[in-house]
Amino acid sequence: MTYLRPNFRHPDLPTNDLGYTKKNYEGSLSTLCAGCGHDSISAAIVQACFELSVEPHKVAKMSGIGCSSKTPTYFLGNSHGFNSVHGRMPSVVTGANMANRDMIYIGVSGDGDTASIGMGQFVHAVRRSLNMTYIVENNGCYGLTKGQDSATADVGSKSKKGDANPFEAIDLVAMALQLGASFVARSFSGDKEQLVPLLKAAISHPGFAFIDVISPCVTFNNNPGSTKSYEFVRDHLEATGTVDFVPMRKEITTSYSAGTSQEVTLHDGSVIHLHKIDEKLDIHNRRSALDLIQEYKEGGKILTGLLYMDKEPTDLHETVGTVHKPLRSLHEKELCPGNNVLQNINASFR
Amino acid sequence: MTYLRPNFRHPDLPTNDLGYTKKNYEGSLSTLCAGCGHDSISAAIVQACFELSVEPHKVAKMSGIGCSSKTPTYFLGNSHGFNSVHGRMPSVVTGANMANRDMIYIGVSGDGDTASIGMGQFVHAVRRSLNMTYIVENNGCYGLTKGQDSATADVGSKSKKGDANPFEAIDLVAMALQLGASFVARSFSGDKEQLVPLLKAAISHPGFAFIDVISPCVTFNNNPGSTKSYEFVRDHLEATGTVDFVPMRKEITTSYSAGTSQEVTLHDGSVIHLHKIDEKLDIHNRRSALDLIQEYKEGGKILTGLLYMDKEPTDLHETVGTVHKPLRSLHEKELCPGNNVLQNINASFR
Amino acid sequence: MSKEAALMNRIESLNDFVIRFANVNGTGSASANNLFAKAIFRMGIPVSPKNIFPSNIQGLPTWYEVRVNEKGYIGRRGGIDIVVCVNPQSMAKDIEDVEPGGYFLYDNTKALDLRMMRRDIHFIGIPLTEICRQEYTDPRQRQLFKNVIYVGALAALLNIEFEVLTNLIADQFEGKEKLIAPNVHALELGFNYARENFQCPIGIRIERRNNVGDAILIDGNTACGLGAIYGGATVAAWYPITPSTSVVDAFETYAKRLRVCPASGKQKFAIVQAEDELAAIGMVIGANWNGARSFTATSGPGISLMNEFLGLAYFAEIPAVLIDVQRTGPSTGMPTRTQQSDVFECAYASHGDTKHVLLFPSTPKECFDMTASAFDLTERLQTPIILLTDLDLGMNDTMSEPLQWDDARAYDRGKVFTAEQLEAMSERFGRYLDIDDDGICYRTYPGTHPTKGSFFTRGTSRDEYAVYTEDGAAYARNMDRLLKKWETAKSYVPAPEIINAEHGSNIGMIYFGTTRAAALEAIDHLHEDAIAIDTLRLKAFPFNREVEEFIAQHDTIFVVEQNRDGQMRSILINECEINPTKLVAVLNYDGMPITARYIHGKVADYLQSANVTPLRRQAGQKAERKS
Amino acid sequence: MSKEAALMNRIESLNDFVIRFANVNGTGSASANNLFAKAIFRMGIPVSPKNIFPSNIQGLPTWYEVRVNEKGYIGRRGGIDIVVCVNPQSMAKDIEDVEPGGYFLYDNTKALDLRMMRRDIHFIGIPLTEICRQEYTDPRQRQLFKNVIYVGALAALLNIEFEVLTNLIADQFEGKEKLIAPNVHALELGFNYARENFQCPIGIRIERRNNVGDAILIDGNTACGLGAIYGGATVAAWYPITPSTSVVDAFETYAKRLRVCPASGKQKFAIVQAEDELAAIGMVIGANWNGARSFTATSGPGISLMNEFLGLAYFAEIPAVLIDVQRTGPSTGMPTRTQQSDVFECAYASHGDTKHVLLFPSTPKECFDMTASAFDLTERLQTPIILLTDLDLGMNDTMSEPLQWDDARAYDRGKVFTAEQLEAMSERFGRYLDIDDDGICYRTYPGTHPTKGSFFTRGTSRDEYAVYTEDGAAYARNMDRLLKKWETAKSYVPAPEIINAEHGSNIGMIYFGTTRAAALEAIDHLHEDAIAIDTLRLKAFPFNREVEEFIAQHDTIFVVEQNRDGQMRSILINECEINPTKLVAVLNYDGMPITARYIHGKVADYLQSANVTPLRRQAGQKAERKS
Ligand SMILES: Cc1ncc(C[n+]2csc(CCOP(=O)(O)OP(=O)(O)O)c2C)c(N)n1
Ligand SMILES: Cc1ncc(C[n+]2csc(CCOP(=O)(O)OP(=O)(O)O)c2C)c(N)n1
Ligand code: SF4
Ligand code: SF4
Ligand SMILES: [Mg+2]
Ligand SMILES: [Mg+2]
Repeated sequence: MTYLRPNFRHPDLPTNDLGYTKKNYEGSLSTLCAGCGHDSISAAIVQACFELSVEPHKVAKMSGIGCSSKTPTYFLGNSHGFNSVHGRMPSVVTGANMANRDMIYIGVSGDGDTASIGMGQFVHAVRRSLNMTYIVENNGCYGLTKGQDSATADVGSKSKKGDANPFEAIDLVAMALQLGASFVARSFSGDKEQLVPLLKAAISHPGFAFIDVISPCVTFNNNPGSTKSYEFVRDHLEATGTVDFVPMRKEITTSYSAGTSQEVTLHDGSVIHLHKIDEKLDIHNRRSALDLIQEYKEGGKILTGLLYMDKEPTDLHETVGTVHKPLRSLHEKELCPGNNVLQNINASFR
Repeated sequence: MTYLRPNFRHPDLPTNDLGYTKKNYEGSLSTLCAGCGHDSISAAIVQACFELSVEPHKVAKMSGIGCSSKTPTYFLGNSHGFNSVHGRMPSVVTGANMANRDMIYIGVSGDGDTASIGMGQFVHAVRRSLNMTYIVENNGCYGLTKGQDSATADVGSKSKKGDANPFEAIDLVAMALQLGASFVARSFSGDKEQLVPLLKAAISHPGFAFIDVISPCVTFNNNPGSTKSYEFVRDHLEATGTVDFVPMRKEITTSYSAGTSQEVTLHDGSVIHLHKIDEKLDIHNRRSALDLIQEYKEGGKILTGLLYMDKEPTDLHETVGTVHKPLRSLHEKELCPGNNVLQNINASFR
Repeated sequence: MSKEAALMNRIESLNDFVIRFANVNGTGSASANNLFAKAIFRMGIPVSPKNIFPSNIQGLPTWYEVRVNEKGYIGRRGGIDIVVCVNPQSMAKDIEDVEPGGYFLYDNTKALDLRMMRRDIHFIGIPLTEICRQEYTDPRQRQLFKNVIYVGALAALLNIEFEVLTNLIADQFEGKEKLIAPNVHALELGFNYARENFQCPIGIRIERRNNVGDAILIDGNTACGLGAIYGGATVAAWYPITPSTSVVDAFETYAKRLRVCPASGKQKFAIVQAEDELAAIGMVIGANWNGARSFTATSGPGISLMNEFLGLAYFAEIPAVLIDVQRTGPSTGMPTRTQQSDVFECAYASHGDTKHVLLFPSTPKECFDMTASAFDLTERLQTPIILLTDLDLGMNDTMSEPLQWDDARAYDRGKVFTAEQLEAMSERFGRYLDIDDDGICYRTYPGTHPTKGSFFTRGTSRDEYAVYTEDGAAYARNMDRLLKKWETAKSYVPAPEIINAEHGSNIGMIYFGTTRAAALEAIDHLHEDAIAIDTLRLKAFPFNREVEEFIAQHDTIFVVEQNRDGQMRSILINECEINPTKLVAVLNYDGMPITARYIHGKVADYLQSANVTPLRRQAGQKAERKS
Repeated sequence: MSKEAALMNRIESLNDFVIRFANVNGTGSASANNLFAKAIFRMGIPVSPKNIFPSNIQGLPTWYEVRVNEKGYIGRRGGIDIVVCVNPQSMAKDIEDVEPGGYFLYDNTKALDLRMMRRDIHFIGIPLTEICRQEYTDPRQRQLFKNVIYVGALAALLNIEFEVLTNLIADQFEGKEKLIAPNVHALELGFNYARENFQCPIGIRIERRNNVGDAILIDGNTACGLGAIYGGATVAAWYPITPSTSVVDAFETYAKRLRVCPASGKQKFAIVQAEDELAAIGMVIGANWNGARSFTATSGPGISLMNEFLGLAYFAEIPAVLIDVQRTGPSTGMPTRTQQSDVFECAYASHGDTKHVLLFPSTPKECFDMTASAFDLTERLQTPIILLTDLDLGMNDTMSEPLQWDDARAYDRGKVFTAEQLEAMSERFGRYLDIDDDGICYRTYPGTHPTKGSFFTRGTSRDEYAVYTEDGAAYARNMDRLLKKWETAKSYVPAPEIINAEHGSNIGMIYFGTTRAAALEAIDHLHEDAIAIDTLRLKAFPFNREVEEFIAQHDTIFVVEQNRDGQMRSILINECEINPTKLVAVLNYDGMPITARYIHGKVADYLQSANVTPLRRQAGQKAERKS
């Protein structure tokens, strides 16, 4: 059946091929900190889905637990969402996807949610080549529990780069590449120009698409080298032993063109060096991608952009060999063999 | 204090520097299937510890659950052992190691125990660069639960090599390398000449040493192309729907020299191609190791030997900065600040 | 048989005995032993074979105990009349275990160690190894046929109709005919040797009866797998663990047979072997959330790992079917032994205030029925349903009524708003609005309608419109509604099976699951001792009114279960607010299925010591036989 | 204050009121609010501040409720006399919440929306934003000092000694002196504005008392962290989760101060931030197995994930200390609200027959004492000890007796054979031999002796010599011994706190943990209504004899707890075999700490409706005040 287009639509707002306005892709008000990178990513998702003209209700928004995992509430208000438990989003998406292959699955996770408690499920979701878009909103810390280090590199903290990182940081992009993900990209929350197209490509990709998005936590960038004006406040908080003061911040945005590098200054004054991938990289060769990111890393730079794509990935449904009709739509008649068959089965047990 | 050497020692048996005979390193009778690769590994561990002259009781044998994880009972009878729960050996070793840095920790796991349920803990044990030897007895299946496929490549099943493996197989060696393990090797259960020295090197390595040992499961090599004599039995079992027949097998042994390749025929007649690493490889370069194993893999060969070693790894105790005396040996006086201090603390809360 | 043996008394019995086969696992004995049991079954005599196997793959002792009982008692009796021992390792103990006057059949290729000799049982030596050495060259065949040979011998010794055996072989190897002759030959080898060397039959004999009717011999796990097929399960996610593995194996076997689209060859089901149990239950929750019927099967350790997700499903109200084939806990415990000790863990799984709906099948038929209906139940109640079976029922071939399916029956998908309903709706959709005042709210499947009915599922507190809230009142309202739903569940779950003594009694017995057969047999024996007891078999948690009434109507109630802590008894006390003194625990927890003798003994002893003499109710005083 | 307001009645009270600060989280209000509470505390008046914060980091409403009560009632009272509102979002509701005759202090830089006006409360407008705009340029300072300014104003309005405040500032910024002046200045801004614009003090006043003695104001998590330091913990493994995170934070803070080797600068402790809770408890088990004292802290979801490992530790008998700072469940529930709802999950965690030892601290001092002694207890009993505290106690500054440590006290490491003992031993070492017949066996640390005392730890069944076995009898023996150990535990755990009414009563009340303060206050109020009630505060599970006696001695017993299902009541019934009718549940589960008013109301109503009139016991009839 078809439905009337949402009638609260404003005639003047631009609409996409389906006649939806961007409003139809927005969610409820964010409760994240002002200037949190995660909100920029939500906005990029809204933009990407609008431009792709996906039917909002054909998307399922899945997440674990964390500030990042809260964001599905803040985009695609007409989609069903599932904020599951910490680190287990991949398994829930796997089940949901098996139930209905005709929907778009966008999984949002954090670096804690994925690289720590969720590592096992992440690895196996990649291995199964589940048809989904897996976004890690990577801030190198546990935002929601007030800023403990996470297992990913201390993204965006220059000062940290000097002193030996106590633990080998986990590079989820490298892992995804090595584990055979069919679409692997990295971006920066504030770089709409790069992020939106990447999201569109990922959502359109008929296999497992992984995007690691560097997304600064404006609140818990616990590093010393910091701007004067902030010092006063930090001293104050240290003295009072309370960490409940979060200065209002603006989101950090950047824009630079392919093949070039870009310095991005974060809220605490520290700097990260992004390098936007140029066309030179053969995005159909895993090993060269792995080598290149390693190479840039050694040069203190973070390579961003689409790093690898396999044009014909095998989706888990092909591997399993399920029918084209969504399993959840199969009717009783199609599923239940009936009593005659059962009587023959009985016979085989006599 | 010192103790008398075990008195049940046979005068004629060869002894090591500590005056122990090999018997002192043996365990109780194995209950694994005759010919199981795992038993060969146990024997190699006994040999390695004997040759290294480690004090048997200074070793802790840790494992998860599985046929492989049962093996610690079958070696080093004078060592404490801990057969924990499925997939969680790494965390138990981490705690044990933190408690007493002066012991040798040998963790034995299976491919199911590590690559499936244990993936998260494996990754993080590597990341922490825990001082332990981590052995995966890799048979590509779940032996103890009767042969389901595991997440690692279907080791040693040539027939499988042809048809597209339904899922990307996880190469634990590649993961360990990429995650920064300071010692990474691969070997074959039947190759004592290679395995024993590798074990000795791993046990002596003052950081995280990972060895992936290909260890054929004689019972559940569920692949079609198979020797005549076995077919009869298999048909029989298929017909009766029972899988309780396990023909007696001999362990598969092999021996070949560095730089050469070797074909090894498995119990079911299938063949694996091992290539023993030659001195050419720079074992101090992660990326070259990663590239090389990938290269051989593409050539249908499994590269064995010591693939990477970092001579000065940082042990978790250094990272954490613990005292040299084992934490478990600290006395009350060294741990308890006493009441005066406590009264000052009280004052700070008034 | 030796003269001397002939002189001493020997067990004489017709169609009523217990035989135990002592083998080494991995030697292919299972199929031969099955052959034996099935033959007797086909001769119309009830049997109950039980596998007692080690937690390894090859080389350790394994036993196969078959009770033959024409009266139809298929619970464990206790005691062994005949041992067939082809395992030197366990021989000493196996000899000890034989009842006085019983029989011990062994491989006498190697002479018996005289120290093991017993003068009060009958030794029957057959040179199995020797026979095989002469007959076969391939060592594998020597080992394999050794088993078939002793079955042949038993046919002679016990008077099993040889033709029944040969037919079984024929059926078994249908399509692999070349295997029939060698097997039949092996049977004959044993049969003839016994005939020639012993006076057949021995004191224990089989004689054809017509006491199995249309019953089938099937294991509970297979029945569960079939139940999932018929119940419309499309997504199975699991992680291997004994003794539950064969549930999904069976589901797969039959799904490949019955659920493949003939045209495309594509599957109308998906099975995912998860990386662990946390992932398995996560997948099941995701699939059910998205409108598919999905289940998993596991055992104790898996249940422990699923705790967090079970709490989510309870609180977020997502359907899920979970089959727990219980084994001996705690921890890894005895993975190949049975127990009913996950009851507590399952009833209250996860932190916070939670309660879960449980089903307790007793027979393979119930495994099938309850699994199938669990999918209706979970979608009607929008909460996980845990089917609690155990290793004994799950992995042993058990005599059962044949499986039935009512083709008129339609799946009940519960309260789900369709696109049409949403389209017609003027008011705002509220996922957690208790419209029908039964605590159960209307859900929508993802992707149903472009602008209506979408909501956010979460494990955090939310209001009636699924909006996140930290308002204490809203939270409490929701928790209270969940309790209301729990009350509603009482009328949805299967009622207990109540069997009252002829004129009723003031003494009752409550049991569930695999305790059934042994309990009913014990009740009969007690009846012979003039002790009348009414019984109630629990089929589900929460308990409905009948359970409370039964308890109210009796002064002393034995609660029989197979765990150490009397878990079900505690739950009865908690949920029905019963005075504990009324409920007497009868507990068996050594990992072996409970026996009729054990229950009989415990109950008789208690009644004697407490010198309670069971009163019969006056006729009329509701004593009708309920089922 | 406006004339009109002056006319209407207003709340008059001295040292007895409830004030609530309504802020936006992330605006730095916490330190200012602490300043307020601490000042009153330093004036010798008991206070109990409670943080009511959202599960996010910035921008949502957060409240800080302080009860001031010179009588020393520090539980929640219910009702609010003064609201200080600097959060427009919540203003409407905040105004509603004020008791009639109460006061509402707000930022009137922006005029009040007249629709919110109430004629029965007193509005006190202070142009906080405006003042800051004039005083400060840096927006951060404007926001930060706004909070300090209203504290200054309150000093004037309530008669708080200004010097007390300035001293606090001085202490707080010791070492950062440059911050003192600006803060004091901000206080003055508020103080002076209030003085100049309102008649001070208002009806509610503070006056110095000497009612706090040597008490300290500390949160339970810090006390637990200190308890771990003093208890000799060397290995802490954890995974962050609200509200338990600050336990390990505190342990780290003090360990870095008190546990660093001055010579080498090395740590006499190790803290590992695990990848999840499964790993955290695994590490704790590994460390304890290897002879170190190790602990973890978590909350509900973590407990669910630790289930499997807890079963292993119970069955393999490995010490472990686990601190569960409970929050509102099930699932993620309300992560920043309190509850006592993990009791059931913890008592019987994991599949199979398991029981776990629990401790229930009520005060920060008990958090300290019980954490420290938990390490002795776990090593003596060789089983996990779970300390059950909650968000209310764990994260709120709570008035408490000062912490004490007896320097003469020595750690009790339990039964561990030393190398010398092993060397001297002629017989074979049996890890699970019950030598002392108390169910507790002797263990050895790994690496103790070259040839004696090594054993294999496993979650599978084993015999007395730790050898793997599938023998049912050996398994059952072991399970029975574990029960014997459980009996032994009853005499090891802390006894309950019993407070009998003057002449005793036939009515009792049982409670535990953070319910204490509110319960004792309610008891006093009931006493004023001439209702005498004896009370028992549970300190541990298993329950010892005193608990059973208390229950036996009373006809009606109220069981007060902060969960929906009356979890503790169920456990009492199960473990003590109590007739449920005797135990009346009083349940609060909206996520807010239970109030004295609530308990008072519930009890009074019940007694009235059941028209039970509490009998006083005759003197002599054991009515002595136990504690
Ligand atoms: C089982 C469990 N453990 C711990 C927590 C507490 N917790 C909530 S969010 C979080 C980490 C979030 O970090 P990340 O995934 O990076 O998200 P971010 O907030 O940084 O965006 C943790 C540990 C939880 N909710 N559940
Ligand atoms: C939590 C849990 N899930 C499942 C099992 C059942 N189980 C026992 S061993 C095993 C897999 C063993 O495979 P692997 O680690 O490769 O060891 P192998 O037997 O092949 O040597 C499984 C799934 C278990 N013991 N615990
Ligand atoms: S804490 Fe960090 S991650 Fe969380 S919302 Fe604030 S800025 Fe974003
Ligand atoms: S099943 Fe396989 S892995 Fe297990 S013992 Fe037998 S051969 Fe070894
Ligand atoms: Mg993060
Ligand atoms: Mg394996």
